[in-house]
Amino acid sequence: MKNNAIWWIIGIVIVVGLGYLIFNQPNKTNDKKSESVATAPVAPKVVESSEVTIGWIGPLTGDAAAYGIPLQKATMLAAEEINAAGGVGGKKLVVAYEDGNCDGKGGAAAAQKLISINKVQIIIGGTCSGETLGFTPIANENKVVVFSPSASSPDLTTKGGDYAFRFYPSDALAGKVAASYAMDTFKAKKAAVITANTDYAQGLHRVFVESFKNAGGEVTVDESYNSGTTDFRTQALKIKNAKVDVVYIVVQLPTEGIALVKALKDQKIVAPLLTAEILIGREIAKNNKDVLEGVIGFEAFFDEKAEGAAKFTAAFKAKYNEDLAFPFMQTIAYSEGYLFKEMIEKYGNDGVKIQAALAKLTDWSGGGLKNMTLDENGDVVWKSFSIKKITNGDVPSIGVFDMK
Amino acid sequence: MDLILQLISNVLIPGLLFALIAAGFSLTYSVTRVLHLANGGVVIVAGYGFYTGYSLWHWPIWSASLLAIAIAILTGLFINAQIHERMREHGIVSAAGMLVATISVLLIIQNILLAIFGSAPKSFADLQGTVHEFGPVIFTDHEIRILVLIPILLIIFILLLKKTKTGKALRAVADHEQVAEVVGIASRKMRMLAFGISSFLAGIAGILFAIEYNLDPSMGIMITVRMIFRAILGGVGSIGGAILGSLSTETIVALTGYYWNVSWVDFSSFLLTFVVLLIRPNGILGKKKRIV
Amino acid sequence: MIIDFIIFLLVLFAIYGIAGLALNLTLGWGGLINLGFMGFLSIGAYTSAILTTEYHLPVFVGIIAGMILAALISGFVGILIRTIRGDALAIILLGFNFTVYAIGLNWNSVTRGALGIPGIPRPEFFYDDRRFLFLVTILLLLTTLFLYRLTHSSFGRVLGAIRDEELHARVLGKRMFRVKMIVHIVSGALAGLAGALLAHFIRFIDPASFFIHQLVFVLSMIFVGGLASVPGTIIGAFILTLLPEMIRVFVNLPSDILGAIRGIIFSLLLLLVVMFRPKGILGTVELPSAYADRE
Amino acid sequence: MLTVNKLRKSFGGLHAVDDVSFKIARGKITALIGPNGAGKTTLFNLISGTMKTDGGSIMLDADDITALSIEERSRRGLARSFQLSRPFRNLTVEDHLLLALERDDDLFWRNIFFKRETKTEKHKHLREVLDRVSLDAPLNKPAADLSYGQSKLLGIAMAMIHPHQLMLLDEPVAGVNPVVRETISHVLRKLREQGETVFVIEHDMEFIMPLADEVIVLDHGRMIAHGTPKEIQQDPDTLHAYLGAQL
Repeated sequence: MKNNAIWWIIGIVIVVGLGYLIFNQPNKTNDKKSESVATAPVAPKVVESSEVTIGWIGPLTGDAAAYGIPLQKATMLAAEEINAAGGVGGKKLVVAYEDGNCDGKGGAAAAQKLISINKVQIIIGGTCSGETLGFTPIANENKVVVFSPSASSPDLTTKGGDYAFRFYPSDALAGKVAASYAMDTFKAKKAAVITANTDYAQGLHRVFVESFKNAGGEVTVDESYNSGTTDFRTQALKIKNAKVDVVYIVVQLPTEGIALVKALKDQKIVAPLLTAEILIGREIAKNNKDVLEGVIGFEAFFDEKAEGAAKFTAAFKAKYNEDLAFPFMQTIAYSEGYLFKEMIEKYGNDGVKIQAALAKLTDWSGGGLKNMTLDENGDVVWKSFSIKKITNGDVPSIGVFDMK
Repeated sequence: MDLILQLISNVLIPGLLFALIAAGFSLTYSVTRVLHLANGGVVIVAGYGFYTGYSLWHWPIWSASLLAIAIAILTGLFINAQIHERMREHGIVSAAGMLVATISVLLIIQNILLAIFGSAPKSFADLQGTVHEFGPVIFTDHEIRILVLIPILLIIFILLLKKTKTGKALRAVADHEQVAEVVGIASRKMRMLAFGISSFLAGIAGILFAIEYNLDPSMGIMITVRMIFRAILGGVGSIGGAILGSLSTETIVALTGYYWNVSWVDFSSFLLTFVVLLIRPNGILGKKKRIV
Repeated sequence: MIIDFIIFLLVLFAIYGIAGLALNLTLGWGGLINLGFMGFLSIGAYTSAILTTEYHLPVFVGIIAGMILAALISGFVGILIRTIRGDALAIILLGFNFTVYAIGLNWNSVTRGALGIPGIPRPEFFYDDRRFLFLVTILLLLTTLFLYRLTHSSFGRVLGAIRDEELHARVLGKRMFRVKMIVHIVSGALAGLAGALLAHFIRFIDPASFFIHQLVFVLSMIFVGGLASVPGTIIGAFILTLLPEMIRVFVNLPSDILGAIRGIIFSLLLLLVVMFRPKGILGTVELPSAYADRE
Repeated sequence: MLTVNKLRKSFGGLHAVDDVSFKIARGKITALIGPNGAGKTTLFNLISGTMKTDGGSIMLDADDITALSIEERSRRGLARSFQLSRPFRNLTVEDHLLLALERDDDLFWRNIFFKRETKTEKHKHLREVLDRVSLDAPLNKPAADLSYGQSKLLGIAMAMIHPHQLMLLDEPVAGVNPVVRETISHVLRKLREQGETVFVIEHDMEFIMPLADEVIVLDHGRMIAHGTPKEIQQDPDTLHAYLGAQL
């Protein structure tokens, strides 16, 4: 019986010790309730040092690394250029990169580390919506600004709290654009939709189906495949037999997108193929010239030829000698570096002040972007979308579609 | 009538590819009792070997394929020699331990490929060839290659097992290792041979798979999972079972995909395996020990 | 302050400690290779998340409901797999994991599919990380005590007998099916508890949070810590939860292959442990050989 | 005590047990002999429930146990040892004996809340049983470390300690050294003195003939003789079955 007693004592000591250590602290509940109660000491303001640190979170492992790594390279380039040009108000800009591996737990662990150890006030990232939603609660409680370059789920800004912002259009917009383009340009009555079963793709899918039906169209085939599917011959056959006017494809991973389009082309489907951003990446279009020929993609309008964006594309090519895999997302990740350079120079590295400034951000230009305005939710009011059509390996813009 | 023909054609391409992979898996399982989950990794290693040869070094197809197959066989033999044989020598043969070991090897292979080749997808658009119509059914050049090559390979493989001396030795070891030892068959050599043949099949499947479905490092896990269910359905340890299991699963996948929704495809193929296993615990053709 | 990050990690350690004990109960003590384990965590997490966000029930009701549902489904699975043995059993349970993943992904009306469930509330009284840590530590201590008593009693002896030689145990009159059902239900309940706690701590879940990679994580915890050993599981949970995060603190070279290297190190560690130290640090048990049911 | 009536079991075409009927009297040692492959172990498996019967019935005293599961038959008082003794690899000698002794050790709630059994008087009882089979291994020794002979003795000790009316011993002296053989024959004599009913499969004629009160001879699944050792030794069918047996 002796060692049993010992175990009991250890257990009780732990419980009492932890209880005392914890319960003499006020219960740091979420902002709304705890205003009256003296909040727990918020992370002390950054002590004056020769460096300014901001955080970056994105997937560096697993299949989502296909997005995380290109975005990381874009932010790295921005940080390098800023430091070469004298840094942020004379101080060296340091970006702490953390792997959120595209899931809630990973994002939360990365953010907790950045906030409590690197004491960041700004986090550029999460790449995936799930990853970002994993750490918006922590960021809000610690009054740290979250700025995602690519998360598209509507929940991010509606449920992400006051400290969540993004330049990337919420799915709500891109889905509407594709639907109205299909109706106006192709007079489509019957549409087929095939989507990846991921947060990004399902967001676009839901909004497209809604707006297409509201506009009087009919979605005859509505398929969502699990990631990792490789064979699409049966779906292509189903779509061919449905004889639709237009096919809306939303993929998460380019590999699956290319295989899907190939299966559709093999079945000699003549209906126009509409898609979102992933498949009209420059590298992907170049490598799969004939498979993706004629695919029309929609991307929030940003003038690639504008001198800021062109400079970035050239600088990226010079540093990494590869083209931009996702021009739009990478340009945002790059431009966010400059946005926060300005913010810190104006308001200091302080989450609360910067959040207030961002809430009222209007017509900001910098990096590769021009006149960006944030609405009350922290979303960008994208008025126009560029329509790009893949023609023998190139992705020229064939027009701009203005939202009514 | 066209629809049925088209659906059958949809079954054949993935069905044959996975039949090749599952046949190799069943061979290694019956001879060495190892659930070789890393076989999915060997498949994509072959795919990347072909990519290196063909796209990076611009070798002709044939030499790139030989390179890919050689790498696949070396990987398979290395895995068996350094991990499974070593574990047997240490007397560590718990089923759980071996299962965890093969899963770790699969993840290691994927991460190594991710580090070397990056995460961007690799594709071989120019090798897929033009589309041909055979009545309602449509096949590209590459798919015809698959339709012709794999059945021949499988037939040769089964004949090799049934007729040749080494084939009999393999089956003896599969049947009862100790008895085979008594009769003078070096069971260790046979186990290595089993891994070699299985990796050879995985190598060819890897090349055909990469050309047909493109390539990225994270495909290994999904290939492995699909391979296991097809092999178990057919009866683990029986090559004929692996082929039958693969084709019947693809039929269910095609039917679910066409008449219901593609999101439930994995679920329905798993349900099929589960139901069959409840009725026949050793799978359709599986006996405890039979190979073919 | 570093202490916040430490507290965050300690909460994860406690939650995964409970999950590790649940898996060890079936694998280490029961000899059942439960590759469908993450499915039960997912059931616990989703039940609690849906009840607390959709129907606004109090958090503790959600957690208990999650435990009960996970336990019931685990018992049901126990009945289904009654006649299947050996490797096919491990693979079928892996299939169960896929079933739960596919349902989570496609039953959009209930689980919001791939969009996951954000905004899962924390319990009122244990809101911030420190108080949550207190809650989960208590639960971990209770689980440890409960499992210690269970496995060091005659029930544990019977379970060990069934693990080592099923037929021999039945010949001694041990009601095997009843014992296996109890293990399924208890392990399911504890897995449901761990899943629900994770959901309320991270406050966001999606189907991908309970997929194969997490299964390998929990498996390596009990293989490193030790099969069929309560203190071993706790140590395994401690090492596996804190070690990778500690590397994150001290090693942050922003190269893009850092992620892949971390993946390799993790799987290599598990492989080496399984090959050279199959009993793990404190393990006491040698699982039945893969050739056992072949002769 | 045990009544077997028209028992049948066949694997494909082979009739392992073909229409066998016999009775075993209480308090007697009955031996089951016959050439290899006569169906002896199959008969044991049918009685203990490890194999399903193809026909016929098995009665233990008054109750019909033909349809009962292995566990149920064991709990009704059937103790069995194995030909290839199969100890529980990770458990100790003490565990083995306690597993054989206790009936309700697989209950869940009882084990969580009630105090665990007091060690002392249990140990005395276990030690005493071990001494009866003169197995001097310490109680906490892992069974995996026992020698073949010791694990055979442990198998018999477990059969004895298990609450039973009938003991089925499957070739208790197969492959053991002479010292252990002598111990086991001594144990069997003591069992008979205590009025135990024992049903033994055995090949070793010198060992079993002096001990057995009755002998049943099995050949190709059929019962060809049943009587006292003396009758069996002159029985023409038995001699024919063994073809120049060494009697």
